[in-house]
Formats: sequence, C-alpha cells, structure tokens
Amino acid sequence: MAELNGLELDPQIAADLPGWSDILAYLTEPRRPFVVNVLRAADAAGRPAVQPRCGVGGHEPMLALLRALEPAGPDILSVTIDSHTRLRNFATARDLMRDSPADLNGYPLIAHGWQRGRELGEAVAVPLEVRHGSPDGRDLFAVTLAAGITSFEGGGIGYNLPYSKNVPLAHSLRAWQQVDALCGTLAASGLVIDRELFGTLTAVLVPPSVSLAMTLLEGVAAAREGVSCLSIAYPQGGEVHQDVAALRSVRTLARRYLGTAVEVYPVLHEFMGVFPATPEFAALLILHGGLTARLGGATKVINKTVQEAYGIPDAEANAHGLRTAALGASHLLDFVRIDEDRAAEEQHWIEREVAEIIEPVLATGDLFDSIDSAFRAGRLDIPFSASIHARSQVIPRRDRTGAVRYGDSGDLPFSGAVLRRQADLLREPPGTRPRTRIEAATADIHYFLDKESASLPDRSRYAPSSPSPDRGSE
Amino acid sequence: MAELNGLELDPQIAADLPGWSDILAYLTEPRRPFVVNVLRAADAAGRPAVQPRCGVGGHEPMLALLRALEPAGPDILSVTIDSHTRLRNFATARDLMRDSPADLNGYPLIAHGWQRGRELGEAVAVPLEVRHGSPDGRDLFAVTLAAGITSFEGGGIGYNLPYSKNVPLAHSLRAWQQVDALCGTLAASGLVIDRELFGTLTAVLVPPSVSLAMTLLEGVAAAREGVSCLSIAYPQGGEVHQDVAALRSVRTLARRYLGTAVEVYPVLHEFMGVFPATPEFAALLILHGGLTARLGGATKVINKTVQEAYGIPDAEANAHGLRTAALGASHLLDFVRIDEDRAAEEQHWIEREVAEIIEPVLATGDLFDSIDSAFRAGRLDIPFSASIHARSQVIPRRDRTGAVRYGDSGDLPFSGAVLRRQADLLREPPGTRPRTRIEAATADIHYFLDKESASLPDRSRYAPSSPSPDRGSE
Amino acid sequence: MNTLPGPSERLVVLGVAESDSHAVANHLITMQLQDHGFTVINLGVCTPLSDFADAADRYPQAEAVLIGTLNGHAHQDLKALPELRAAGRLNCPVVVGGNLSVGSHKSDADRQRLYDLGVDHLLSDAGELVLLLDQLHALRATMVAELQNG
Amino acid sequence: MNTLPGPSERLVVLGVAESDSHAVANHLITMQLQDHGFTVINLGVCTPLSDFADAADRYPQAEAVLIGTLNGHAHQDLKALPELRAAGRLNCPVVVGGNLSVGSHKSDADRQRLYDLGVDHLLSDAGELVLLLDQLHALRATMVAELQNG
Ligand code: B12
Ligand code: B12
Repeated sequence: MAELNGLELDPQIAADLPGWSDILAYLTEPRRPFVVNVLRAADAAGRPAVQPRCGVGGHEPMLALLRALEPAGPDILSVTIDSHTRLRNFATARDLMRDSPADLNGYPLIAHGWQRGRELGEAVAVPLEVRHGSPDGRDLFAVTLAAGITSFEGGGIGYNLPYSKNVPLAHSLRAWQQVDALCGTLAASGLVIDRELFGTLTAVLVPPSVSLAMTLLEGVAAAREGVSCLSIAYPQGGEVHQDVAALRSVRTLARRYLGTAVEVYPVLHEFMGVFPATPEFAALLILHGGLTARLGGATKVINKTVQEAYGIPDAEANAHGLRTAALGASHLLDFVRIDEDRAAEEQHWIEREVAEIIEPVLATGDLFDSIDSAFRAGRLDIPFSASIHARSQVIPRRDRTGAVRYGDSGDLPFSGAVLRRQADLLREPPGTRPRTRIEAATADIHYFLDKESASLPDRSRYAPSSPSPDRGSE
Repeated sequence: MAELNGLELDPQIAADLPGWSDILAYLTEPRRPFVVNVLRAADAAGRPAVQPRCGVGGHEPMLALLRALEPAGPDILSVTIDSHTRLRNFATARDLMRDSPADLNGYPLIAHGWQRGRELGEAVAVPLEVRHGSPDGRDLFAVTLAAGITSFEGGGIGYNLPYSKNVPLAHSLRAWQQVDALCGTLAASGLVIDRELFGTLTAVLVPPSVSLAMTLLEGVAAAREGVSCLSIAYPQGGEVHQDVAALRSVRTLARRYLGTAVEVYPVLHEFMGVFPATPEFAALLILHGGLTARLGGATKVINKTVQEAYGIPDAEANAHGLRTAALGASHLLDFVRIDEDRAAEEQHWIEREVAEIIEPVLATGDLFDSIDSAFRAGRLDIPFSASIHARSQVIPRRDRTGAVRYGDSGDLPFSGAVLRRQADLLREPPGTRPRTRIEAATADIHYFLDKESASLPDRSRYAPSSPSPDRGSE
Repeated sequence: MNTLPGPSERLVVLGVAESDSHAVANHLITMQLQDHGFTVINLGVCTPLSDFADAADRYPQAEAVLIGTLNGHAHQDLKALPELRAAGRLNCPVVVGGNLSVGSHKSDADRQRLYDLGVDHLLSDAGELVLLLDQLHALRATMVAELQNG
Repeated sequence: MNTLPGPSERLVVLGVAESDSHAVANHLITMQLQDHGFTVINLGVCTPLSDFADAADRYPQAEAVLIGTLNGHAHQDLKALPELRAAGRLNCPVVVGGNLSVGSHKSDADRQRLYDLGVDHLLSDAGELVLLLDQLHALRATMVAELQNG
C-alpha cells in the first residue's frame, strides 16, 4: 500500500500522482473555485444552488458536455464516475475508455488521470464535484484532489449499501475515515473540501428518518476527523410536506448531533424513484423538486431530466432539467404557501424517529463497531439494499397522501408512539381490497407513473418524438 | 340583406347556407357534442377544462391539426379564424385559401363553407368553439351554426375595440345583439350555444376591472336577448393574487348583474402579453396559468405554448402547452396555498371598481347608447385601443408586486377611495430614479422577459434548437 | 445650405398593415418617435397600403413610411406595393417591422419575398428604428448636397 | 413420465450484472417468481458472469439464468458469455432484462450485439418473465417427450 498523507492507496495509482506540495499548490491557486463558497453564497441568498449530474466516458466528450451545460447556469458541475471505476475495476474502465468510451456510464477519472481532471476544471468557471458511488473511494479521492476538484461525494454507509454486494461496513467506514481525515487536515490549513453525504441510499421509497439517520452517523464520523463542510443530501420522495420537513430537519438535527464547528448544507436530490416518461409530467416533477428545495431551505438541488426514464440524458435534456429546476427554486414561485402546520408536524416526528434510531448507536463504545453491529442486528437498516450487509427488513409504503411510511420497520428501535402513528397513517379505510405485497410495492414504486396516466388523459397514445423508452422498443 | 331567423346576412353567404330546419336537425343529432356540457362537467368536478387555440388555412391541414391535438387531451378544441375573414375581407381569405393557404393565420371558415365545417366537428370527439375577433360576426355565426359548432366567441365591445380601426360601437353592438338573440331563440328550444366574451381586450396590461366591466356590459346585453350560457374570459396578468381575485369576481359580479337565469363560467386566458422566449420559462408560465385557473375557480383555461413568442405554434408545441396547462390545473398541485387575505382584498376592490365603472352606464336609458356615449366621454375606456372609438386615456402600470394598476385612469368614474388606493400602490419608494413614459411602459410590458433574464442566468447564450425568435433572425 | 434640418422638421408616416389589428407596438413606436422629435402621422391599425400611399402623397416631406405587421400576413397585406410604385407612388423608403410570416419556424424566403415586393428595410425590433431613420436622413442630406454641388 | 414437473420443482438463477448495483427490480422479481412458485437462487447485484456459471453448474435443474442490467453496461458485463459457452458452461437459456445500453436514444444495434454474444432472450419488462419461463418450460417438456418417444 502506498500512502498520501494518511490515505492508503493502490501503489500503481499513487505512483502516477503528483507530489503533495504540487497538489496543495494547485488547490491554492487564487482562481481555483471552491464548492464551499458557492454553498455559502446560495445559503445566504436563500436560493438553492443547482447542479446536474453529468459524466461520459471520453475526455473530449466530457469537456464538451461541461461546456454545453455551463451556459444553462449551473452553480456547480459534476464529474459523474462510471460504474467500473466505482467498483475498483480500474482495468475494465481503462480498456473501455480506450476502445469504446461511449459504452461507459460515467467519466473514468482514474483511467483518464489527474492531468485531464485538471483540464475539466479549467474548462469551466464553476467548481466541480466528483459524484460516484464507491464503497472505497480513496484512490478516486486522491486523483480528485490532484485534479483540483473541491467537492467529493460519499460516505461509509451511503456509498456502500446501495452500491455493492459484499463490502463489509468495517471496510468502507475505515476507507471513508481516511478520506475525511485528509479533508480535516486540509480544512485545518484553510482548504475546505465539501463532503456530500449520499442520503439518497437506494433512492426508491426511502423513509426520511432512514435517510437522515445514515447521513447523521456518517456526519458524526466525518466531523470527528475534522471535516468542516458537509452537504447532507436527502432524496425527494414526492409528498411536499414530508420532503420540506425532512430538509428542515437536516439543519436542526445537524445542530444537535454535529455541533456548530461544521458547516452543514441540506441538499435535495430531485425525485430519485421511477421517473415519469412524458416530458410535460417529468418537467413538472423537476420544477416541483426545485420548489420543494426552496420551501425546505435546501442549499443545493441536484436536478433530474425529462430523459430520466430512458437513459443517461443528452446535454440538451440536462440543460433543460437544470433550467427547469432553477425556475422551480427561483423567486417566481414565491407566492406558493404550503400547510405549515402539517410540515411542522412531520418535522417533529422525523426528528423523533431519527433520534430513536441513532441515539442508541451513538451511545455505545466505538462508533464503527456500533454501526456494524446495529446493521447486523437490524437496528440500523435500509430498504431494498443492494448489499448483503443490510437486512432490508424495513418495508416502506406510501400512505394515502403519498408520504413514505414504514409498512414494516423491522428491528428499528422505535418507540410505541412512533409505531402507532405509522400504523395509523397506513390504516386502510374499511372495505379496501387487500393487496399482495408485490401489488402494494409496485403501486408505491410506480406512484408518479400512475399519477401521470391519471393526469394526462390518453397517455397511451403519447409517443415521445425522438428518444423512446426502452420498454417501448420491445 | 338576407336573413336567417333574425340574423341579417350577406346575401351571397346566406345563399350558400342550408335551411334552418336542416341546421336544427344537424344540431339536435344525439351525438352532437355541446360545449355547455363540457363546461358543466368541469365546473362540477372543480377541474378547469383545457382548450388550445388552433387554426390553419388549409382544410386537410386543419383536420390533421385537430386530430393531432386530440390525443393530448383537450376538453374543447378551437377553430381559430384568419384575420381576413375576421375583418370581412372574405374574398381575400378565399383567394389565399386557394393559392397559399399556409399564408393564412387561421382557418377561413366562410371560404371553406359549412360542409367542411361539419367535417371538422366530425373528425374529433370533443366539441369545437369558433374563436375569431370579428367586430361583426353575423355571417361567421351563421356558418358556425350550420357547421354544428356549439360555442362562439365574441361581443360588441371586446371583438370591436381590439380588432378593428373604425367600426362604430353602435354597429358592432347591434350585430352581436342579433347573434345573441338567435342564441336566445335556440336556448328557448333547448339548444344551448355557449357564448364566450373576450375580456382579454388588447391583452397587454389590462386592469382586471376594465376587463370585467366590458364583459359584464356585454353579458347584460346577451342575457337580455335570452342567451343562457356565458363564458366570461379574463386575461392572466401574471400576479397570482390579482388574477385569482379577478376570476372569483366573475362569479360574484355575474350573480349581481346577470341574475341566475344565465349559466356563467369564468375562463382564464393564459398570459396574453409579451411571452417569454425560453422554453423552460414559457412552460413555467403555462403551468402557472393552469394553476391560477384552478385556484381562481375558472371553468376553463385557454393554454399558451412555448412558441408564443415566435409565431403560430406547430401541433407538437400546442399539445405540449395543453398538457402543461392541464398539469398546472390538476390535483398534483393541490398542496399549493396562496395568501387568501391578499386575494380577498384584491377581490373586494375589483368588485368595487367594476361597480363604479358599469353602474352609471346601466343606470341610464338605452344600454347601447349609453355604452357608446360613455366611450366617447372616456367614462368607459381600454388601454392601447386598436380602435379610434376608445380613447385609451387609461394608462396601466404594474406595481412592485407585478399587479396591474391604473397609472392613469383617465375619465373612468372612480371614487376617491379607489383613486387613492391606486396611487398608493404605485407610489415609488423615495429616491427611485424617475422613468420616462416609454421606459415605464416597456418595462411593464416586458415584465416576464425581464424576469426570464433574471431567473435564467446567462440567457444571452441561449439559442433555441429549431425555431428561432424573429428578433434573433435579424 | 449643408446643415441637416432640425429635429422638429422630421416627419414619418406610421401604421399597421391592412389585416392586422395589433396596436400595442404602434402606440409605443408613436411615443418613441415623438420623444425623438418626430412628427408622426399615425394611421393606426388595419390600414390598407393605398391609405399609406395617400398619406405619403399628402406629406411629401415624409422621411419614410413605417408599417407594422405582427399577424403573419405581411406578404398579402403589402402585395399592392409594386403596383403603387409602378404608378409612381410610395417612393420614400418603406420600412416594415414585426413578425413577418405565419408560424414559428421562420425562413429567409419569408423575408426575401417582402424585399421582392419592394420593401426597402425589414426590422424586427422597433428599437433599431431611430438609428435607421437617422442613417436614411444623413444619406438623403448627402445626396441633396451632392445634387446642389454637382 | 409425460407430465410437467409441479411448480415447486421449478428453479431459476437470478442476479444483476457485474458492474451494476441496481437492486430494486432484483428484490421485486424475486418476490414475483416466489409468488409464482419458483425457487429463486438470487445472486444479487454486482455478480460477475462466472458466478452465474458457477450457480448454473451447482443447480443443473435451473430453467434459466436471469440477468438484470440497468446501468447501461450490459454488453461489457456479459462479454465473457461466448468464452463460457465455448467451455460448455451456461447452457440453459440466458434471459437478460433492464436498460440495455448507455444513453437515452436506443438503437437496435444495442440489442443485436447482446444477441451476438449469445444472449437467448432480451426483455425490458420483468412482467413478461413468467410468461417466457412458462413457454421455455413447455418447449423443454415437448423436447424431452420427443426424445423419449423418438
Ligand atoms: C397582445 C397580442 C394580441 C392582442 C392584440 C391586442 C391589440 N389590438 O393590440 C390580441 C389578443 C387581440 C391578439 C390578436 C391576434 N393575434 Co396576437 N399577439 C399578441 C402578443 C401576445 C403580443 C403582441 C404585443 O402586443 N407585443 C408588444 C409589442 C410592444 O411588441 P411587438 O408587437 O412584438 O412589437 C415589437 C416588434 O415586433 C417590432 N415591431 C412591431 N411593429 C413594428 C413596426 C415597425 C415599423 C417596426 C420597425 C418594428 C415593429 O418592434 C416592437 C418592439 O420591439 C403576440 C405574441 C407575443 N409576442 O408574445 C401575439 C401574436 C403577435 N398574435 C398573433 C396572432 C396570429 C393573432 C391573431 C391573428 C389571432 C390568431 N390567429 O392567433 C389576432 C389578430 C387579429 C388581426 N386582425 O390581426 C401571432 C402572430 C403569429 C405569426 N406571425 O405567426 C402572435 C405572435 C402569437 C402567436 N404566437 O401565435 N394578439
Ligand atoms: C433508483 C435508481 C438508482 C438507485 C439504485 C439503488 C439500488 N441500489 O437499487 C441509485 C441512486 C443508487 C442509482 C445509481 C446508479 N444509477 Co440509477 N437509477 C435509478 C432509477 C431512478 C430507478 C431504478 C429502479 O429502481 N426502478 C424500479 C424497478 C422496479 O424498475 P427497473 O429497475 O426499471 O426494472 C424494470 C425493467 O428494467 C425490467 N428489469 C429490470 N431488471 C430485470 C431483470 C430481468 C431478468 C428482466 C427480465 C427484466 C428486468 O423489469 C423491471 C420491472 O418492469 C433509474 C431511472 C428510472 N427508471 O426512473 C435510474 C437508472 C437506471 N440509473 C442509471 C445509472 C446510470 C446509474 C449509475 C451508474 C449512476 C450514473 N452514472 O448515473 C448508478 C449505478 C452504479 C452501479 N454500480 O451500477 C441510469 C441508467 C442509464 C442508461 N442505461 O443509460 C438510469 C436509467 C437513470 C438515467 N436516466 O440516467 N440508481
């Protein structure tokens, strides 16, 4: 194992890196844009910053993509990494980069190398964030830093359980501890790297308190290592009072559990479940996400696109999504009020549920051991886990308002009051036909598809002009 | 002059018409769809019906347009008439129909004839409305009826002043009286023709009380002739509380001035002023219009399109606009609340202003004489009149919230209380740089263009993909 | 005399094409030109081309005839231009502005056929109008001077 | 014996392709097949093709190997199929479903190159899965019967 200032690295990758002092020198160049500054400004202005996901395999196409998106007005741009790199299949990523880069679902930053990474940053005026999904992102972080990129997504829970089959939590937590520790070192010398925590998890029907519990535990771990800027992301579930409440809870809970030494910025990931396919309906959901972000006081919103249901979006669709989200988050919809009592009630219960989940974990001995054993016992859990290291006994359900509730909370250590409320909210009116578990799950997962068919009459006769859904091509 | 049941007609046009009994027989066929039924159903459901404007010169292209729009789910479809026919230049319309139909900005129904009109209605399942802008629409109405079309827009004020230079009000009021009288005869025998009144007037910065005053006067005239179904249209100004208040005022004022014998349906014309050019922003305004319609309790909304700033929209853009407006008016945005106190206050003042404008007119002798002399004296007036028969001493201004106010109310007979409130609302904060009349007018007219540039950063670098604004092609 | 006439002496004929009732730009352009010191003979909306010719006959000092057309009917509404010109009328510059054809997808052919009718200048933004009038004015002054000197 | 085996005897191998961690469809398909009486050997997400081959070796009664792939990497993740088949492995039907290439504009070529690797069936909706498995099952029964009778 090689090493970069405490970060244990693959020796081959480490060998290609510039020296630490070169990395520092590049980062401290006066014109280097820092994501943290964008977040501070957005927070002060009360207007969420907007950021697209974006990453393609080839270097020139990636430069072109960033340049095509910049005029649409993003506050931050992404370097979304391909799946092979995420899973440390660096050789596969490199081969595809050479032979058929268009087959990659993201930018293989390690294969391209930090020099090209610097070219990406220099191609645009706004700062970049590396978004990936690597259970162990240490090598990627080293290249990110060397490329002068000032924001890095991920954490030991949220970038493990949704993104791999069998990486032990002990491994991912320690890998991310090293990343956080290096951020701590940098922060101590005035270079603030934004660390975004992926509360989106498996994205589909994630109860707000599950999302927040995970990011707060990761946040506690990061703060201990000296991380000074945390973006805490929450995935829009689609019921506005619940989503607004969840975003507002990020701030109260962060104050409670992370103290005031860390800057914390709530981030909304626009609806992360199965996306509607009709452009008008998809655009409404994208606008709605922007509005939700603003109402919830999010500092940043990651936009979706009208091609979400089809595949990785082209630049035009992404620019459209970006603008639409920005409009939803702008002053134009200032007149919109929501039922604040309802949002406040949701917030009360979200905060209570999070407390009931994480306080026992924080109370016992070593944090990582405690997280690990809680997952084994099901006292921490996520729905639809990709990893075998979460039990997925938690079964989410939408209630009649569309809010995401616990159909089954498994072994989460909830109080009687919380359990009773959840059961009450999900109680069907008498005479309702009982549904099988698949019927219920499918209806909840396809929530917006069903709304789409109900709201756009005769949707069956709709045929999108150029891209057609994969299911249509069968 | 020939005649059809009280309607005085051009003899040539009359000669081509089928007999009255044939017209009645066709209208009473059981499968004939009546617009009034759509309005009743929409009103009962609390979901505004959605209708696009649409009209092209050729007959086959018109059939194709209606068929292309129907799958997008309109509740009513339009036959929008070309300008030559509107102004009774029937020969020009006929020549262009033959030689270059694509040069017509609407469907020349008289030139095509009632038989083709019937084909239009039979091509789709939803009912049609003829939308035009004819100061004297009698011949067009005769052909409309013969074509079996069950809704006809227009009135003696709203289809005169914005649509011609020098047609005396006495003439247009009497022409529309004949149209209304025939509708009264039909209503008496159970055939309810919907008559829509064009409160949109000159569309740009129309103060709500000006719009409502005109349609209520037309409504009184129509009700006297026995018209039993009136759609009263109001143009969205863009400030939601004011627009919602204006729509709600339609119902209260109609009860007060038209009694309960007439069914009255409020209609929102989506923003009728200078339209933003960026698709995302235009789409937001279209969605916003749908939402405003629903919040204001409108029975119907006429959608705009993202091509509004460019020219008559193609079918695809129109279908997109229709779906977007429908989504704005659907249950999806049920969660949106507005400041109800503010809307109620606006409504109070709108109702008061309308009373102050129309009660003196209704109080004196013959209604038509009274309207005519009030316009001569400026006691009735509209801004930016196309006709020389309104003085346009009324100068509208937006206040700081964007609501349309009276910068100058000319000789409208407003009370001191109304005048003081208007002046207060427009008072600039001390130290504001005074603007010339053109600067002020331009800023108010370009309200959404300016918001567009402010909300979509770097809009200057935006280039629409295929259609480009006329101003861009210079 | 080589100096330009004072601004108060400048006059234009303005109006909207025959089938077209769009009035707002017409109101604004009138104000704008008046603010720049022009005398505006405003014929208003729905004005047949022959009425423009009549006005030009009545005001031979008119620097230009300005025709707005928004509803897409520019070509049809200006169709009589060659005929009127052939009859020796409407000889001052004819400036046309607005939205020059039907539909959202414009082509150069839409503009070309208006030039082919004899339209001298096509503008899409009235903001460019004063500049154009000043250029035309300067050109005329030069030509007058040349005629006088030559 | 000519009768079909009872439903409880039906077994499939299921999993998600090597680079792909999308789990939701995998969870749902497992439930769905179990509800239809299948025994599901679920290898979960991020499963290399060689693991599918190992499972197929371990469960020779498997009716099919079902591979989900959502992230666009289908072709790369299934690249070893010809090699494994050449080695006499993975001989039961290989059914692939999901989102089969990168990007929003799909082409037939995306599907063809998967067939070229030897994939037997491509589905984009798991709803069609049980029907397909039943058809394959009936086909196999007929072939077995023919072999026995012939
Ligand atoms: C307001 C409006 C109306 C009002 C007009 C009220 C009135 N009497 O003035 C109403 C609702 C009545 C109306 C009616 C119609 N309208 Co209209 N209307 C508009 C709208 C929304 C704004 C126009 C406006 O007032 N703009 C404000 C002024 C200040 O800007 P402007 O007119 O664009 O003028 C600028 C330039 O064009 C130029 N310019 C204009 N005139 C001149 C003249 C000269 C000499 C020069 C140099 C420059 C110049 O400079 C100005 C400043 O930059 C436009 C769409 C839009 N732009 O958003 C449609 C629009 C112009 N209308 C349109 C049409 C077709 C009609 C109708 C024929 C109905 C129909 N078939 O749809 C009727 C007209 C009937 C008739 N006989 O002509 C179309 C034209 C389509 C095309 N060319 O393909 C438009 C573009 C809408 C659309 N997308 O379909 N309309
Ligand atoms: C939820 C989600 C996620 C979650 C997944 C959580 C988890 N671990 O499960 C998160 C956020 C983590 C995620 C991550 C990524 N995702 Co994702 N994700 C989605 C999303 C929104 C929904 C997928 C889903 O769960 N659907 C619900 C299930 C029930 O439906 P389904 O998966 O479509 O399955 C149906 C069919 O596909 C089919 N089917 C599926 N599997 C199988 C198997 C068989 C045998 C058969 C017969 C049929 C079948 O039947 C199912 C029922 O009809 C889709 C977009 C969308 N559809 O809205 C994108 C999407 C699938 N993701 C995508 C991508 C690219 C990624 C990433 C690579 C990140 C990136 N570069 O953008 C990473 C994956 C990393 C990795 N290593 O693979 C792309 C794929 C693009 C493409 N092919 O061009 C999509 C389409 C989004 C997009 N438009 O860009 N994602």
